[in-house]
Amino acid sequence: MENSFEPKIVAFVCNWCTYAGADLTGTSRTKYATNVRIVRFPCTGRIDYNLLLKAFEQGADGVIVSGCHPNDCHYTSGNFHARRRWIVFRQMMEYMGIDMRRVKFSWVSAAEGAKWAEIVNETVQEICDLDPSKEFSETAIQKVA
Amino acid sequence: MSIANHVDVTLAETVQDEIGMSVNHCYQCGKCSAGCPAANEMDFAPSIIMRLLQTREAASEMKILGSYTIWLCLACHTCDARCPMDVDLPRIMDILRAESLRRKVVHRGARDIIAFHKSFLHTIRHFGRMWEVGLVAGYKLRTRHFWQDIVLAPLMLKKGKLALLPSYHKKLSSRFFSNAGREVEQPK
Amino acid sequence: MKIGLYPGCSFEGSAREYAESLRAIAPPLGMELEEVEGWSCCGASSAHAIDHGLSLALPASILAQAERQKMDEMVVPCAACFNRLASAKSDLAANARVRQQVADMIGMSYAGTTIVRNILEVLDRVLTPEVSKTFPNTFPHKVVCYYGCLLVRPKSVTREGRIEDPVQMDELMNRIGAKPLDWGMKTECCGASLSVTRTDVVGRLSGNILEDAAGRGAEAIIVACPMCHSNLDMRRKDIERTTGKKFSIPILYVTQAIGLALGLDHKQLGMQRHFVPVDLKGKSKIQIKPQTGVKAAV
Amino acid sequence: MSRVGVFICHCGENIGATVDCRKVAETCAAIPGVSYSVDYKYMCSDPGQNLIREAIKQKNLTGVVVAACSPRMHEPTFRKTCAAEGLNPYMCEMANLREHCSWVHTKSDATTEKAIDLVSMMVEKVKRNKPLYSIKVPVTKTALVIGGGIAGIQAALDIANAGQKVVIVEREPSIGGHMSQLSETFPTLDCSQCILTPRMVEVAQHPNITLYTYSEVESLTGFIGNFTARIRKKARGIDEKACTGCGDCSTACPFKKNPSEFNMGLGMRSAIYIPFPQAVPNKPVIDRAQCSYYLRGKCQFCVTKCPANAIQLDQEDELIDIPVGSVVVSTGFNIVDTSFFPEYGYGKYKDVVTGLQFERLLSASGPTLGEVKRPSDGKVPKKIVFIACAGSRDPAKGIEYCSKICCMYTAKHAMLYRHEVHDGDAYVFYMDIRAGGKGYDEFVRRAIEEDNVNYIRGRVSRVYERGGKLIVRGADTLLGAQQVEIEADMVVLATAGVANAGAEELAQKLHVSYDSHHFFAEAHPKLRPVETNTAGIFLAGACQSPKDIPDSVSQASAAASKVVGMFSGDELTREPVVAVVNRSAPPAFSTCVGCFMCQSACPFHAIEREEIKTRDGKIIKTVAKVNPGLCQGCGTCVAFCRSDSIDLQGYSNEQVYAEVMELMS
Repeated sequence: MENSFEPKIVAFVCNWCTYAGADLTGTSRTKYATNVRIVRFPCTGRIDYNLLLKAFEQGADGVIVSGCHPNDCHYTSGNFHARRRWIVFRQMMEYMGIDMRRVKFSWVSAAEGAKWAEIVNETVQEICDLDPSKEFSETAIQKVA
Repeated sequence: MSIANHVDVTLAETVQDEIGMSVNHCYQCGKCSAGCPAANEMDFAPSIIMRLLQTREAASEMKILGSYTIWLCLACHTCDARCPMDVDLPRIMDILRAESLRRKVVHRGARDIIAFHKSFLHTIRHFGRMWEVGLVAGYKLRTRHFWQDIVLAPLMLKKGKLALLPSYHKKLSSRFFSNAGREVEQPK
Repeated sequence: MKIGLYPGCSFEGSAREYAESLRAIAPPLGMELEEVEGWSCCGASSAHAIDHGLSLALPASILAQAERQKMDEMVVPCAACFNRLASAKSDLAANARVRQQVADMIGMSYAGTTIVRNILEVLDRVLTPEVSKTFPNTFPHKVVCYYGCLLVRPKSVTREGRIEDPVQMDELMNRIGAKPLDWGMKTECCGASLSVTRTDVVGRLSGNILEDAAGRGAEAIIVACPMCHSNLDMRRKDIERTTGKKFSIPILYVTQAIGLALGLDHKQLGMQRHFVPVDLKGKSKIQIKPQTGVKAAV
Repeated sequence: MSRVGVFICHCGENIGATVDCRKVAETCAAIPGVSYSVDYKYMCSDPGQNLIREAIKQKNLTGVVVAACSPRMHEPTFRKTCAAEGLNPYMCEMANLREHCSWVHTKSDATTEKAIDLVSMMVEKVKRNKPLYSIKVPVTKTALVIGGGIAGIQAALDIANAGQKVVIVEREPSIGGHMSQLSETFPTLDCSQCILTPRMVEVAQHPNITLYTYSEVESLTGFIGNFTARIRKKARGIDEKACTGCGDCSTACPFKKNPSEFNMGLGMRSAIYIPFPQAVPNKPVIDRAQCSYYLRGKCQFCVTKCPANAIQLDQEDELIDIPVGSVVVSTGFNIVDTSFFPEYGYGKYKDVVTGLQFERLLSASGPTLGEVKRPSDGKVPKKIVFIACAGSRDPAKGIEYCSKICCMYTAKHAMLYRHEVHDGDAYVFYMDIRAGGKGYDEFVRRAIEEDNVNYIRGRVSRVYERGGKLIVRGADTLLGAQQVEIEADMVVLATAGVANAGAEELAQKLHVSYDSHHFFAEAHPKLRPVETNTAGIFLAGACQSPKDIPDSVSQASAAASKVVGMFSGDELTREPVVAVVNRSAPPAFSTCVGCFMCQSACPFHAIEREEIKTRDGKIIKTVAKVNPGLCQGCGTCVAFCRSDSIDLQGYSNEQVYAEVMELMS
């Protein structure tokens, strides 16, 4: 990373696919960047996108949302609901002036340990190129207020 | 063989740097040797070359670079077309030949082959294109095989397949040639 | 159809009949061939054998010239040249830094926009089943199609889907009324790159090819590669010396076979230049000794 | 004020090597609300667990955070520990310091920093945890077994013999699977049919087993203990009750030239057919793709010839819903697609056959009645070559893994061939011989030493035809990789085993995970090999990975015992991770506005309408209510709720927000 700063990234993942996938990354001892903290949910369908705002408001530089591939959802359709709501919510975040490159959406199955490592490293790299997140404090607040 | 005396930059590393794949990727199934049309003439079958690379031993490396095999490779790509591990043997052979020339440990039987390549490149260097007469003349001078294919020439001439004079006079820019060639890294 | 042409050195020497037959069949097939100006040798097997830089520089300079002449496509009849150009092209496409270095070496800009086509791809396009119906003659012979290495391997370079059993040439033969036979040597190597230096190896490898072809009662072997042709035709005596067998089977360029179907005469197609006389009446006659079981179990 | 205990596990060196556990423990001790913090070598060990129990007692803890491995591994362990000490198990949470931290990072301050974050995050969560009480749900004591191969048969019989009801669904017209196609079985060489057929009959006659052949699972809904399976019973065109299996119909059928699936295309069958003589049930099926009646509306020979008038040409598919408590998936494997080996000439040369085809040629019930004859001209091959790893261990073509069974069945093939054709030569080209297993290596040695099978170590480059012979060009890597050329009469490919076509689709219907090769994924590679990640669904046999018969059978019995265990009580306890609609008394105070977005979002139809009435029965409003029996706790409803009236126990808004805020502070 040319950029010196260590971004804070939080990952909202589902318990059945991505969390298990991340476990597999561990059991296969694949190394990746330390910047990501995983918050575990039963399903991406549970993820209330206000959490993303909260994360940014609290000073996160990036967010990863990851769950089961389409059709693989442990609860049949949670990930579809998540995707559908995201389409709407994303526009609002854009309106609020948050750089959408800070949010990474992905599907990682329980078998894709290597993919999880890649996603984390990519995201960290991309966020590093973006500099620390200020949008929320600078733009979002005023717009909403 | 003692696994003790390793060399600092092994051939294995050189190869890996250039083809972007560890030589350990080869699991010695022998499919390359099985299909190689020139294997019968070789001193080491292709898969043995891979094995020798894997030992990362000075002694093995001398065996490889001094081998006839690397010069007999026809670059017919039968091996890598069928290799279950996608090992690009023809490229590895290219690399080994270059290294063998660089370290000046070329197999004596390969002299003719090199002589041929040299005269070939010499010809195109001077005429821009291949010119059989020039090529063969150069080759014969280098190898002293004056009588080889002596019957072929007049026949080719009769059939109009041999141009007594080169068709084209355009010296190739020297920038094209090996000194320059060395600067070019092999694509991964 | 207007298309670029890179003849390659052999077109002026050992493969003149290939050149002649191609130029002869081009007009009736509606091909307009535009030659790459001031072309040089592609480096063939020697360059990449001992000078990697050169093996990229020469093809690059040719392709760069083709670009200057605004060629979207360029047909390369010589399989060896085709393979060199195509693989250099993909090597250069794979690595920007190398591309730059090579561009500096040849002192020309290189973008890699010209598509390199082998003869079969092009013939397949112009010699459609419809077109073939308009031919005055047919080529009613049992033949085997010999592709060799350079037209099919490596897959990544040649875009050939069926590397173990290619069929484009067989289809072309079908279209002109020939009967392509299934045989075992379609893509075996003839030993080209050791032609001069290890004639004995060539003798053995090419011998196998002639043997299998003749053994299956083929009247001719159809090729699309000057190297293969000169090995199987010009080197016939050497082959017979190493194998101790006599072979009468003629070797025809795919373009010559098509030429015959187009009703062109032997002279127009450069048949007289062959070392092995082209007489397609008599079946090739040789007896093949029965093979032994396990060969190399020594 | 909560009193949380933090327990940092070193997991030997696994965590301790890269994370400074002592530092983590010390830092966490300072977090407000934490009244005890300690690190220890192995938390999951007895002394470790006692450490926790003591702390709960001494410090009278209200919550526990164990920072160790993945909760998917040990959460149950530590929750039990807490429960044993009287602390509500759901007041215990785990921070994943091993899989998500120490194993994926190198030793550094950053790593320890991350560990601290992960722990404090969980501390903030636990502070907000509420005691939860596990939910009791009734169990339907019927097991669904999908796939009637040897694994399915074994599982079904074990469950049925334990006195529970079983439903078997088999895609093909008969049960028996691949095992019924095999000639003899290694390492004992007893005839496959002889040991299998009695089992098949037992299944058919067992009072506790209902058999649906020529049927497929359409869908599976519900949850552990309470699934509903919808089964499509494909139309056989036969009244199975009336049919006596006499076979007159097949004899009468004029369309006899259809390649037989059972004989791998080496034999022919009629359009109406019984797949093989020992089929169970022994009832024919009409192949509508081949039958003239369906193609041209003509010919009813079978109808006229049937003495029992059992033929029903107008029969249609049937959909049957069956309530089941648990599922055993045993759909087996298949062999790799035949277009896989251009260099071996499969499909081009008749006499290049797959392992399964060769089984049919060896089998007494096969097209050649057990005589080894080559397909092209029916001659007995005098020289035969077996190519091992045909497809397996070939990343270039896409199957990286070892198919496990090929080494053994190839040895068996070669051996049986030598027994059959005494003057014949058998060659085996192999890379490694993988014969781990009881009596396995001895078996291979016997093939080599007593039956003189020529094993040659090296892969075959190419097979091609010349003068009626198959030229096999290989190398002997033990002789300096010198070339070997064999003029063979026949070539047998030790074809790789792959997941069944449609395995992915089925996995999605059942909501079980599968690996990159579409084999079903077990819950834990070592400790939970027959469970899936979906409670109540178990795996048996080759659908989980290629397996030989002994392995499949033992896995089947294991799965069966899991099912029987599940059925041992009348109800199951379920994790209380379910959604609830806030209902503070008096009920009218529920903030739910009754928009029922949640209802449309819920995949399990767990949300019901509840009318809130006054004493005199006047309806004040209609609000949502979650049926805890049906709720699976995905939480989709929570994210949908516009008035924050619905929340997920264990993942409440309060908890997850606290986690996020802690992380960023």
